[in-house]
Amino acid sequence: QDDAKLEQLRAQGFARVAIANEPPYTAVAADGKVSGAAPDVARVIFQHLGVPDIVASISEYGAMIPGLQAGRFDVVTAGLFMKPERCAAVAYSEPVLCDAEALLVKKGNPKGFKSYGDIAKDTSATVGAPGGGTEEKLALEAGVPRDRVVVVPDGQSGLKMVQDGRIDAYSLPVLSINDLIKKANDPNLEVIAPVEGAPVYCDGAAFKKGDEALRDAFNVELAKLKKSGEFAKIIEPYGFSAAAAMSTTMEKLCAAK
Amino acid sequence: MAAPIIEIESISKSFGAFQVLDQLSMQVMPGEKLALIGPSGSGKTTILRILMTLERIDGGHIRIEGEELYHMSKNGGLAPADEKHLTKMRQKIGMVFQLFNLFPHMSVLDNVTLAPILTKGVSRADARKRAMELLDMVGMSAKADAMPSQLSGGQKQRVAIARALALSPKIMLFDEVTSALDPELVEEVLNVMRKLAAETDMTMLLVTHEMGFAHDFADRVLFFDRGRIVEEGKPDDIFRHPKQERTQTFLRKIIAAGHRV
Amino acid sequence: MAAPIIEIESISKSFGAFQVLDQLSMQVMPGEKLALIGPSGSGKTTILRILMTLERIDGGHIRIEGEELYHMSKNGGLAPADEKHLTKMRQKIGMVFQLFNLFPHMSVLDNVTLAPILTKGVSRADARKRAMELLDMVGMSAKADAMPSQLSGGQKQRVAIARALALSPKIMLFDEVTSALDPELVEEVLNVMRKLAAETDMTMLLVTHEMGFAHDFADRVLFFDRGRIVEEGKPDDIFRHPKQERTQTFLRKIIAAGHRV
Amino acid sequence: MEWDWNFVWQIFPTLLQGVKITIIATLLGSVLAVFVGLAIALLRRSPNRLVSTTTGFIAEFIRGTPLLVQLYFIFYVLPDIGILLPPLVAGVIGLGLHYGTYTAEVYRAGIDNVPRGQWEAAKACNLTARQTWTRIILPQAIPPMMPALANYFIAMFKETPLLSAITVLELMNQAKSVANTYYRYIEPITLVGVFFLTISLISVVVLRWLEQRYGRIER
Amino acid sequence: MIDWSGYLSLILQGAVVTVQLTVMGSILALIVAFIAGLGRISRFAILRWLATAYIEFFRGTSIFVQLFFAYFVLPFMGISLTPLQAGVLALGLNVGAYAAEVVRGAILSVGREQYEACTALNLSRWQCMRKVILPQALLVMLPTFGNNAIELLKATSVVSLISLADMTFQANIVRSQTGSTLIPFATILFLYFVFALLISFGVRALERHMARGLDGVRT
Ligand SMILES: Nc1ncnc2c1ncn2[C@@H]1O[C@H](COP(=O)(O)OP(=O)(O)OP(=O)(O)O)[C@@H](O)[C@H]1O
Ligand SMILES: Nc1ncnc2c1ncn2[C@@H]1O[C@H](COP(=O)(O)OP(=O)(O)OP(=O)(O)O)[C@@H](O)[C@H]1O
Ligand SMILES: [Mg+2]
Ligand SMILES: [Mg+2]
Repeated sequence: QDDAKLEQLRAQGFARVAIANEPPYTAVAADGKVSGAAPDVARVIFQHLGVPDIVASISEYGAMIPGLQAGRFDVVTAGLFMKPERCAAVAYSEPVLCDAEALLVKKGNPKGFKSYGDIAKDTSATVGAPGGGTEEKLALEAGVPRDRVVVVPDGQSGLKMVQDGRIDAYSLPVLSINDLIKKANDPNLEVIAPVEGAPVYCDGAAFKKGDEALRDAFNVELAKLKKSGEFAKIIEPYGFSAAAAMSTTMEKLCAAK
Repeated sequence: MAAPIIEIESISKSFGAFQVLDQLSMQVMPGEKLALIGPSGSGKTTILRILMTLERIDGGHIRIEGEELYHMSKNGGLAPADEKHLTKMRQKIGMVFQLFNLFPHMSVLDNVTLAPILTKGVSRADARKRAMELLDMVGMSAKADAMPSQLSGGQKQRVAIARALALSPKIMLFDEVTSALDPELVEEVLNVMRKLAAETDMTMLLVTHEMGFAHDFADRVLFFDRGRIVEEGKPDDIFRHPKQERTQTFLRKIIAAGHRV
Repeated sequence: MAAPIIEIESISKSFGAFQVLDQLSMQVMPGEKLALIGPSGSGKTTILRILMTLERIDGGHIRIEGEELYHMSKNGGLAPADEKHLTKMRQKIGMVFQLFNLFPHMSVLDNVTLAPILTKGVSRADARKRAMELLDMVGMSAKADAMPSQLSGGQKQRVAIARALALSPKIMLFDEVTSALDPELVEEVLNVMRKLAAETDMTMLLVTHEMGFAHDFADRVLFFDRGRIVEEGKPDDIFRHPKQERTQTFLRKIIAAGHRV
Repeated sequence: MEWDWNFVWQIFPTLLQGVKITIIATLLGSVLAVFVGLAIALLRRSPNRLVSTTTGFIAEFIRGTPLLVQLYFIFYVLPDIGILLPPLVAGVIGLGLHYGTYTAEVYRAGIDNVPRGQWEAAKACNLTARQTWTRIILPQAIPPMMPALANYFIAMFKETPLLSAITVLELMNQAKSVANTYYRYIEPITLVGVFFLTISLISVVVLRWLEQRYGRIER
Repeated sequence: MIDWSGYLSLILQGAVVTVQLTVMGSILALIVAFIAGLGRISRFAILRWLATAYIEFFRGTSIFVQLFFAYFVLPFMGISLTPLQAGVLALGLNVGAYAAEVVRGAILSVGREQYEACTALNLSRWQCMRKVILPQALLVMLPTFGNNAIELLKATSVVSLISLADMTFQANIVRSQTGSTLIPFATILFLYFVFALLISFGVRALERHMARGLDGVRT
């Protein structure tokens, strides 16, 4: 069943999506073209829905939900993991990309971190994470005090800060960290993945509350995609597992603790 | 005898607690050339500024050609003058300032034509023609296209006189028009004023420290002190045989300082 | 006849392309009172400023009491003067400016005592005593604790004179010290200078437009035009019987403008 | 989405933490700017042409480019040449350098505004260069500078949110962090605005006072 | 192999946005500066009051707060602006508040005697303002306007915080794509400086053009 919002998107010919420029979830190429697993999936689904194109604006994670509420984008496709509080703030689609958490540390893991709890215990350790991201919350929940969780504006800054010894660990999803370290090509760094005790998260396309009809239409096309195997073709080259996304549901993830 | 062109009737003026003019009255006849002299701070400039409506009075009446300056009749009574009334009255009066006050961003010619074009609706061509006549009269027609910054003080002041004349006022006010000039340049300005006095029948009020010029120029001299007229009379009487003690002291000091009387 | 206290030997001075002084020479005797007159821009101020070392010369020599001002002997030859030499020479010279140049952030007394304490190492108490004498002399001792902003122009100038005297210079330079004053205030400053001339044997150089005062005050008058001495002589000769055409024109203009000679 | 007072009280203590950092950064930055500005002003007056023009160029460059980019530079590029500064120190250096180029102009104008006659009177009184500076010029030049200097310190204060780009948890960063945690922007940002406005209005009063007290020297 | 020419073109795209913001922001700032500056010296108390409120508000709250407000809070009041509009609005109104004080100061710097000459020539208030006062005040304003425009140029870098793809923002993208911090930031520092130089040369040329034959207007 078509709703007014979808009609409007079809009429204007594009959907506005928020992305974060965090490969492999989302990326901006040298020619300015938007790619990454999440926007690629969204682009195909919107095409199936009769909306020919997506227009991306890059945003901080923290600004995405307020921006969605303020009507600045139609949907967030950025690897914004589903969490109960977020599910309360936005309308999520079914899962798209799943990933575990990782820590980026100096070679040899000098402080021996395995979990966020280890960081909390070492009173001199600092951890960097994107502001408003899942990792920041996980660290805080594990008992790392606020002043030892450094809000880092972007992945490249986080990597640089580990290299420079400004922070002892930088936390992002596994695939993001892998992408960073591949680019940096620095033998003095090491990845701890997955972080013990941290759940596996999945993201979904996030819609504004009230746009549930659009979300439902999106879900129908997403399910078709998953079934046809096209879904796996899009996301697996980026390193994501299609099976992981198909093994769980939005309802489960939003209900989790 | 004709009616006075200016009647000042017990006007008062204070700046804060300081009373500059106290119940001052005086009259000026049409065509009269009046010199106002007196020590610094005695209120001479203030009188001219009040006549030019640059300061308001606290009390009293001023009539120009029988018409109230600061009041207008309204519903049978007198009301404070509004901007429109003042604009009408200002047409009769022109003023030349000590520091010339030319508009520095306009050529000499534009300085002289601006007001006639804007306030009297004179056409640009007519305004220019009349301006060139006036500049010729003050000996400045050769500099019509110069900017004020390119002129000497004496030249600036002569342009300022032409500018005031361009509105053809019936009354001209001159406030120490030579005291900012180098001594060598004073004469050229005084010459223009002599010519003006001789060739027109404008009423002129002159504040000056040039006693020699005041003597030759004026029909009548008023000596001010602390906002009051201490003595008045023909130039010869005031300068040669001052009656009041205060006038005598003043003139003695001025003469000692090297001014000719 | 004694040796001259100031010897100026063919000095030149240009500002950019404009030559103000051209091969000027003159001499001043100890105790002489010299008046420098002439039209605006003729270089009078420039000469005083050069003597006070506020401007450098382009060429020529100046000797004060036989000692070179802008040169000093070094290894048998003459070298350009360094700051130390200039400081030594400046002790002989004081200057009073047209715009007083009092230090606005100091009381009258501090203005007068500052230089003796700093440059001559006089004790604070001695400096104050001497300053009060000088302020008394110029009639300003009652205002010793006032700030300059509380004084009238004439009062400021009298303090400035006391300040210059406090260093007991042998030569005093006065640059139009009354021309920024209201006419009524001129006399009080001239009186101080008359007293100074009568009571001390200081050498004085005076630039002025007050021809009457120059006449009474000076032993000798120099008439300048375009950086050259056009005429010099006793005051009576210069003012009553000027020989040069240029001098005559100048004096005629000044007189016409109302100045007594 | 409407205003929620409970939420305001909940986030208030966190924001106060940010206020503390903001104020510390401004104060330290101001002190640094005072000295950097003096150094620039003096070097620009140097008789050595190379020194004066080089200083002039560097100052112009710093003044003509955004503080934000300079902060990135200090924080992320300098470690490559072995200079590793803690975030707050890097921020204070950035603020001090940037605003030092402004205070240098204030010094210059203040000194130029002392009339030439004062230099000449000092010479006629035979004072040395040092005496002229300390007794005559600076006492007249400094008081009128106070309002202009204060003005720049207030401007600096309002630019401290830039420090969030180099992970300093000042007021704006705290507010964003709070906003990200609860997905509510209105309250934190409004509180930040109210805070800046309050400080600014107070500083307007202080500025007026400074202007009256020091703004002009009566001559 | 890193595709530097591609990244350079990304930065140049950002430069276009920066220039757009600067130009449109400056125009808006100029317009509101004259309205508020004249309002500030108006005869009518209500206009004075409104102008003062505007000026103090926008000078008092930080540009960041204004940007976040325009971008995130205005939509809740039913005003939804594109990021570019929000950027221009916040920058223009912010710098306009500073420039309004320049307008006011320049008008007041024209001596009282010029107003008196107007009265003596019987010009109306508006004629006097338009023909006599403003032409002189404009020349006084111009250099400070130039500085304001450079401040605005520098302030555009903060719009990257509301995800407007200006030069600083694109430099950050390039940085995260290539892992190099030095090259993108050195490039944009250079570009910002060139833009600032262009502005000051432009203003100076304009000033010379307007000041022809007019020495002595500025004192
Ligand atoms: N706007 C003003 N505010 C306060 N006091 C003023 C103002 N204008 C003039 N006065 C004071 O009023 C008195 C008279 O001033 P006025 O200028 O009329 O004197 P004057 O006779 O023209 O003196 P002068 O010969 O010095 O020009 C002076 O004491 C002056 O200080
Ligand atoms: N610093 C300077 N730079 C350029 N020109 C100067 C400077 N000082 C003086 N002059 C020029 O040198 C000439 C002589 O100046 P000076 O002040 O000595 O004249 P003066 O005889 O004192 O004139 P006045 O009677 O007007 O004081 C003038 O034309 C003046 O413009
Ligand atoms: Mg007067
Ligand atoms: Mg001179």
